[in-house]
Amino acid sequence: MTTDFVAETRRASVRSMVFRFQSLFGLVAVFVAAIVFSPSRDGELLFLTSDNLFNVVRAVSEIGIIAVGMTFVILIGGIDLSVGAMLGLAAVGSAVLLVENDFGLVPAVLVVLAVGLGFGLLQGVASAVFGIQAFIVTLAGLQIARGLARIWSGGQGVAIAYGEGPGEAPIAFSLLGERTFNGLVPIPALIFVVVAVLAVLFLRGTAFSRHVYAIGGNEKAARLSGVPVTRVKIVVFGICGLLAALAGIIHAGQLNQGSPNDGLGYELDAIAAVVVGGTSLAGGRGSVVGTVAGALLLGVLNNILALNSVDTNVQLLIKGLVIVVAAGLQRLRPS
Amino acid sequence: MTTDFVAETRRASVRSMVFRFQSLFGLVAVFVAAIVFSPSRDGELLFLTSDNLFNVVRAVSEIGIIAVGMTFVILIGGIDLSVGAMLGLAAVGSAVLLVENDFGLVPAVLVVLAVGLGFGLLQGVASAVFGIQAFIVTLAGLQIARGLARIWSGGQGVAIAYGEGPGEAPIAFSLLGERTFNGLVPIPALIFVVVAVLAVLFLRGTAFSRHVYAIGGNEKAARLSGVPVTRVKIVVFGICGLLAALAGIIHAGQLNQGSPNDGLGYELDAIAAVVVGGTSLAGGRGSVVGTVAGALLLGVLNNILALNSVDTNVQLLIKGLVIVVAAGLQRLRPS
Amino acid sequence: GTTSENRSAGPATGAACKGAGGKYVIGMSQANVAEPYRQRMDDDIRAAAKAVPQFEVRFTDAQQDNSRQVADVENFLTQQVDLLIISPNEAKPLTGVVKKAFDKGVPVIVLDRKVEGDAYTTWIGADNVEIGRQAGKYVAEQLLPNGGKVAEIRGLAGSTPARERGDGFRESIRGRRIEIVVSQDGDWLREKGQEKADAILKSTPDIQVIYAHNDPMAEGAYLAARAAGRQDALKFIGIDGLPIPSGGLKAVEAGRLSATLIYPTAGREAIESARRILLDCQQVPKTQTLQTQLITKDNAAQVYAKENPGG
Amino acid sequence: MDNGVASLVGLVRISKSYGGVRACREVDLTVRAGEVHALLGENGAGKSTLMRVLSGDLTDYTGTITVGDRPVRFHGPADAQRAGIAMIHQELDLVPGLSVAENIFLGREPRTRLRTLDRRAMLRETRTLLRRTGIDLDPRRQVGELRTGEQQLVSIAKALSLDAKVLIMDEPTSALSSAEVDRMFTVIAELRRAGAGIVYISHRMDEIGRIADRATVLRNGCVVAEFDARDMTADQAAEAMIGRPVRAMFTTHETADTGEQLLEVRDLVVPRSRPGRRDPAGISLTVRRGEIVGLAGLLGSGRTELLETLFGAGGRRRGSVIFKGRPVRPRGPRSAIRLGMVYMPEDRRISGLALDHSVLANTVLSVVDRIARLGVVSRRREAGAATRIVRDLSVKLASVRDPVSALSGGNQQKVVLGRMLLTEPDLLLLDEPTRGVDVGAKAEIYHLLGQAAQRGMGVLLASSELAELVGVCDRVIVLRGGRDVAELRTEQAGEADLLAASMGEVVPL
Ligand SMILES: Nc1ncnc2c1ncn2[C@@H]1O[C@H](COP(=O)(O)OP(=O)(O)OP(=O)(O)O)[C@@H](O)[C@H]1O
Ligand SMILES: Nc1ncnc2c1ncn2[C@@H]1O[C@H](COP(=O)(O)OP(=O)(O)OP(=O)(O)O)[C@@H](O)[C@H]1O
Ligand SMILES: [Mg+2]
Ligand SMILES: [Mg+2]
Repeated sequence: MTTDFVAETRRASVRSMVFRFQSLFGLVAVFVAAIVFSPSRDGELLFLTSDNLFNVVRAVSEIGIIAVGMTFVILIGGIDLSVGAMLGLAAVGSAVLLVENDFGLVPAVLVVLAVGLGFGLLQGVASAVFGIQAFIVTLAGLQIARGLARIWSGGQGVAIAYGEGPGEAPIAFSLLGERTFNGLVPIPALIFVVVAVLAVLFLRGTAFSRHVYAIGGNEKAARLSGVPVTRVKIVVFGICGLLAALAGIIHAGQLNQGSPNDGLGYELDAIAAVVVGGTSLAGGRGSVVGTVAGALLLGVLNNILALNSVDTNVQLLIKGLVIVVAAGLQRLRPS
Repeated sequence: MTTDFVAETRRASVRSMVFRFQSLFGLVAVFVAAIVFSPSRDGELLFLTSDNLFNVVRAVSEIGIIAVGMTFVILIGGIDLSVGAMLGLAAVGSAVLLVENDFGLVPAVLVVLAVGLGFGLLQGVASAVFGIQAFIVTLAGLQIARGLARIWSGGQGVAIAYGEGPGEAPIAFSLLGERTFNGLVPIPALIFVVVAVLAVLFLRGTAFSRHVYAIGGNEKAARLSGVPVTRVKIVVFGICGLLAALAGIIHAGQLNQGSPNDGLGYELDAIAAVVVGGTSLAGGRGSVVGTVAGALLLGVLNNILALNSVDTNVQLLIKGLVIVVAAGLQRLRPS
Repeated sequence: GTTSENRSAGPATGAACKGAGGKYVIGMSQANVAEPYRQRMDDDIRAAAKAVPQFEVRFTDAQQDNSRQVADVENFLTQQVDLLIISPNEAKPLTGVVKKAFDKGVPVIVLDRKVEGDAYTTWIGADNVEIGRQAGKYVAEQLLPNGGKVAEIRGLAGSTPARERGDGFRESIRGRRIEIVVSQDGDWLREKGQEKADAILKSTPDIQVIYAHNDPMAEGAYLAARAAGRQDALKFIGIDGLPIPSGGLKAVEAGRLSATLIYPTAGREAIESARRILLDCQQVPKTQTLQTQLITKDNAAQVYAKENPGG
Repeated sequence: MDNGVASLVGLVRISKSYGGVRACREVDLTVRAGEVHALLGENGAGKSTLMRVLSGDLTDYTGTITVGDRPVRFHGPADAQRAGIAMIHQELDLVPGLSVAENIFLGREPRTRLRTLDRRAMLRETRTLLRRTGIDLDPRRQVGELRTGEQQLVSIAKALSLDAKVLIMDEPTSALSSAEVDRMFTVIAELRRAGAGIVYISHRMDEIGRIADRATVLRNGCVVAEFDARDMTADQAAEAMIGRPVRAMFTTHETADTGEQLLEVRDLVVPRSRPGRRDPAGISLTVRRGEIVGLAGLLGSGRTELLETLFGAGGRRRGSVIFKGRPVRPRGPRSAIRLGMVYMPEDRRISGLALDHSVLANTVLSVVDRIARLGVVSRRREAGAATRIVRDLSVKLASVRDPVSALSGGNQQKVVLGRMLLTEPDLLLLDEPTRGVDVGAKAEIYHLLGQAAQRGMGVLLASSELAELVGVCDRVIVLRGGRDVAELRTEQAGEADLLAASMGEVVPL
């Protein structure tokens, strides 16, 4: 009985290891495919040049950061459609505050993050306190954030010029478009990695994270077990808004501009990254590691299609199929 | 005891009546608001002119038809994000078949409807048989349908010229852009009404509809009761694809063109109509009557904002708030 | 600058004109305001109309949706506007409703994209093929006189301007030993321009010029090149030259772009035509083609100042 | 076939495993016409699994099913129903959004000549059916609005409507009180007379003696004993089930009449909020430390509502609640738990557990923030707490990381109890805590409750099983129509008195 128990536990844990890292399988597969299909130049695989790999990470960093926040929301069984619009609002906010209102770097960033957090918390209240479905709250939030961004910016992209004078942003802000570590690592990629690592640690090891999973697993049971359901939900939407705002700041810094149309449709990309990463839209099941893998998978896919100059329309077909297959693979996990 | 029971039952049924027609309350409220806020000219309320009212119905007819199909999908606890792209694909298909391939009216319409049905069925199979989440299947479906539409059309809008010659579409097709009954009722509005009535009858009076509700309410129970769950799900996605294709045909007929970018973002509008109409995204609860009311509510709202020339950005804010409030009101129904 | 043309402005004009004493409501149906160019068009119209106290302009935004734009125009007709300005999302789908307005006696000014037939009062716009041609000419004569390799970042697949700007460009580089080695869709978006340029710089590093169908994509490409440390080795040209802080004029002035070509919004010209139709009861030419202008570092600041008088 | 009675269906060497877990091993079983065949076994013995195989719900098994004498293979529940086999599932599987009638006819709706739904026929037949089963329900009510017990009755009516030759009832009475059970037994007797074969699964041993003809006992997926149920004693059966003599079911703990007052409820009123609901109206009661107080009553008498209200999970209330000497008014479960109360809901699947989460996650849920330091949870301490409580309660599982859904019903129940005990509460509010729990585990749970009381906790226990109330509690409060109508001391009163009081007969206090 005892040995049986041990053996069974071991067997179970091997299986759970396999399933645990399943979200990485798709990424590995696509990565291998990218190497195979990579065009080469002077005998060097273009895909594998460090420059290109960092470009991939840079390109997914905004969606990736948003997707991390989205993971939290989806884990509690919610969804947030407002993140793309929030990104636009934050990009506009950064630009306007820095350029038109002559805010310093830190105050501007803090104000924008606060806007994102506050907007997210409000959506959380609408959803958790008033019990309106998250889909609809954040669909409305999307419209409202876009409207606000358009009003705040006057409808046009606000260009960011750098310098010391009035109407110029601190040069430090332009670092968001630069690379560090000998010009190798793009700053946005670095921020993405930091956010992802923090989120992974947070979601593994805190009481809050247990509550998040419990709510997604069975909200009623969680409530009866003393989980502060309403508060956790509100905070989760707040986190999601905050991270979307962070992505918006990075967006503005990278593109030297904040436009009210920034981030159009990013919400679907972020959700795709989360789901391809194996998180269930029903809530209660998934991980940030999976999400990061999902975001990278989609990024690698985009990159390799672009490196091969695949026709845009064919790209659409391929991406659609890969998403379905990746999601299908995720499903193999024990349910 | 007995009288108590009877009284209670009666009370319950009065309340359930109230809840049953709750989805109409929002519509009535917005309608009244529209009358109050309607600009007038020569003492006539512009909103209430028959011309304007029919314009409203015409404007919502495509979204409305899609939303009817979406209602089915949402009732089984699914979602279909591909409908907007499907509309585009169908619009392109109609135009190409009529103009470039010289199909007759009936064959062209049938082929396009078959494409929509088939596409929907395939998505249904991916979701019901392979168990991939509907959100992700149809998100991929969206991309694939758009890609196909681009390829089929050569990337350009395909203009429809009418006439008898080769490269010209039968004049009957242009009726979709016309009005009937003394030039009063737009044909698309008429089709919408017919579709809605059929759907209401279907969803009230068939065994299939009970199965749809049962799957959304408790899929396992449905399966144990012998409901052919997989088949019902596939058929539901098929219906949704079919109706999206129908909307695409109408779109092409109204605008005399099929463009691969047609229907961009319609999926969210359709979902909003369904949810504002009181159907729960969790499945198992809702009605087509509600959806029609929801679609009309959003249409009336759009119309009255436009008639008052409210600033576009402010419109976004108002629409966002109305959606939240409408959904919040729906929530009052007993859960 | 405007070149004018002949032909009568249709039956509508006379009926609508109530002279300078009247009050007029003008409906402006915009295809979408997500494109900076179109937002600027609205802004130009707004600014120009301010100078005409008799005018009240109402704006709608069709959000790139033909159906929505049809409804927008219908709503204007319900409101019984005195004149319609429309910048159509696409030609064919809007033709019907524009004709309906025109037939009801409402003068219609069509901007930028055309509608089919002649049921409108006047069309004002620029010629995208010509602009593409000029861009090609500039590349061929100024940037790559000895030939070379160009990457193209195109506008949204399937859109008319994308096709025309591409065609015109190809036309004028023909036979000049200039080769378009790679061409990718950037959907008019800055971040897409950046993303596509990232990949282009990898896959075809020997290009010398990046030609983008609009300034935002050209700026995105510039950012990608800068990230790769190659911004000085490459030349970037865009189109639009919007006189706004985030527009192409500033980018050329700052040296990020070598050149851009002005794609005039026709906003000011539209209000001018409306004034002539409604206040002066005059005819306007059926077609008013606006000229483009090549912007380089030499004239960028000056044009910007001219377009934004007083700031 | 002995007695010359035809066997309706037979199971021959049926085996079924879930992943690595073998739930049934080469089980043989026959069901004969006109008999009630009891299927016994501890939680996780494989009873439900075996019957789900027979009813076509599980299709990946080995072995043979015979109907009449012909081997068959079902591809789904519909197949089995066609062959005359129907099952009432242990976990109520009804669609909350559909009406009673729609649920009963789900999957085989009557149709008119136009192939549309024949609502009238559906309602008519449902009424007949409900009358036959003696249930007082409007067939148009939504099932989601019904109480657990009522839902169980609807499930029974649904199974009856199939006119099955073989009816499998998997714990059909777990949420019913004795009055409803009696009525159901009448129906079963009728069916038996009409020649149907019934497989009856229950953990209420007294029921087996009352209606079963034969009994088969499963242990670890194997058949270990067969009895003629009429001359089988409860102890015999229990011993066969768990493989050793059972400990005494009810261990008397020292009654703590003298314990300090823990809970005092005065004139508790919960304003009516929903139709068809009997809410507590003017209830008064006390619980001392070291005391187990029972709540008896018929279906819908308001026991659940009372417990929920005390816990802050119900509606608003009037009246005073004094807990540990201070008036309290918990704003919700969280603040109630902080005060030192815990609540075990009556339906563990809907309100108790996140089924696909691990046993670990489910057990520590109420205390993760206490285990955490500065919000960070130590995995070791978390696993330690879970493992300890799981061992204390003898939960049968392979690993605490397994999902709860892989446990048998009784073991799932223990997981909920474990979560509660981990919070080290002063007052346990238990709603049907042994619903679906096997005799062995029941004895353990009673023992655990006794220990808890001994350590100075107070227990308020609502139950539909009168034997349990009489056996475990010091005092029992009887509710009827949302009022406390009697209070009986179990030293003096028995099951009959409780039943009488619940039914509204005057009992001298
Ligand atoms: N879906 C499942 N996945 C994995 N294992 C399962 C599943 N269902 C049951 N089991 C396991 O199969 C065994 C038999 O379970 P079953 O539900 O048949 O027991 P039971 O006799 O009905 O118990 P109870 O009296 O508690 O209802 C148990 O060990 C249980 O853990
Ligand atoms: N009409 C109703 N609609 C919705 N829920 C109800 C209704 N009536 C009762 N309930 C819920 O059902 C549960 C049980 O109700 P109640 O307390 O009245 O019964 P009880 O005495 O516990 O009886 P039992 O548990 O045997 O059904 C409670 O959770 C209560 O909230
Ligand atoms: Mg069981
Ligand atoms: Mg109860």
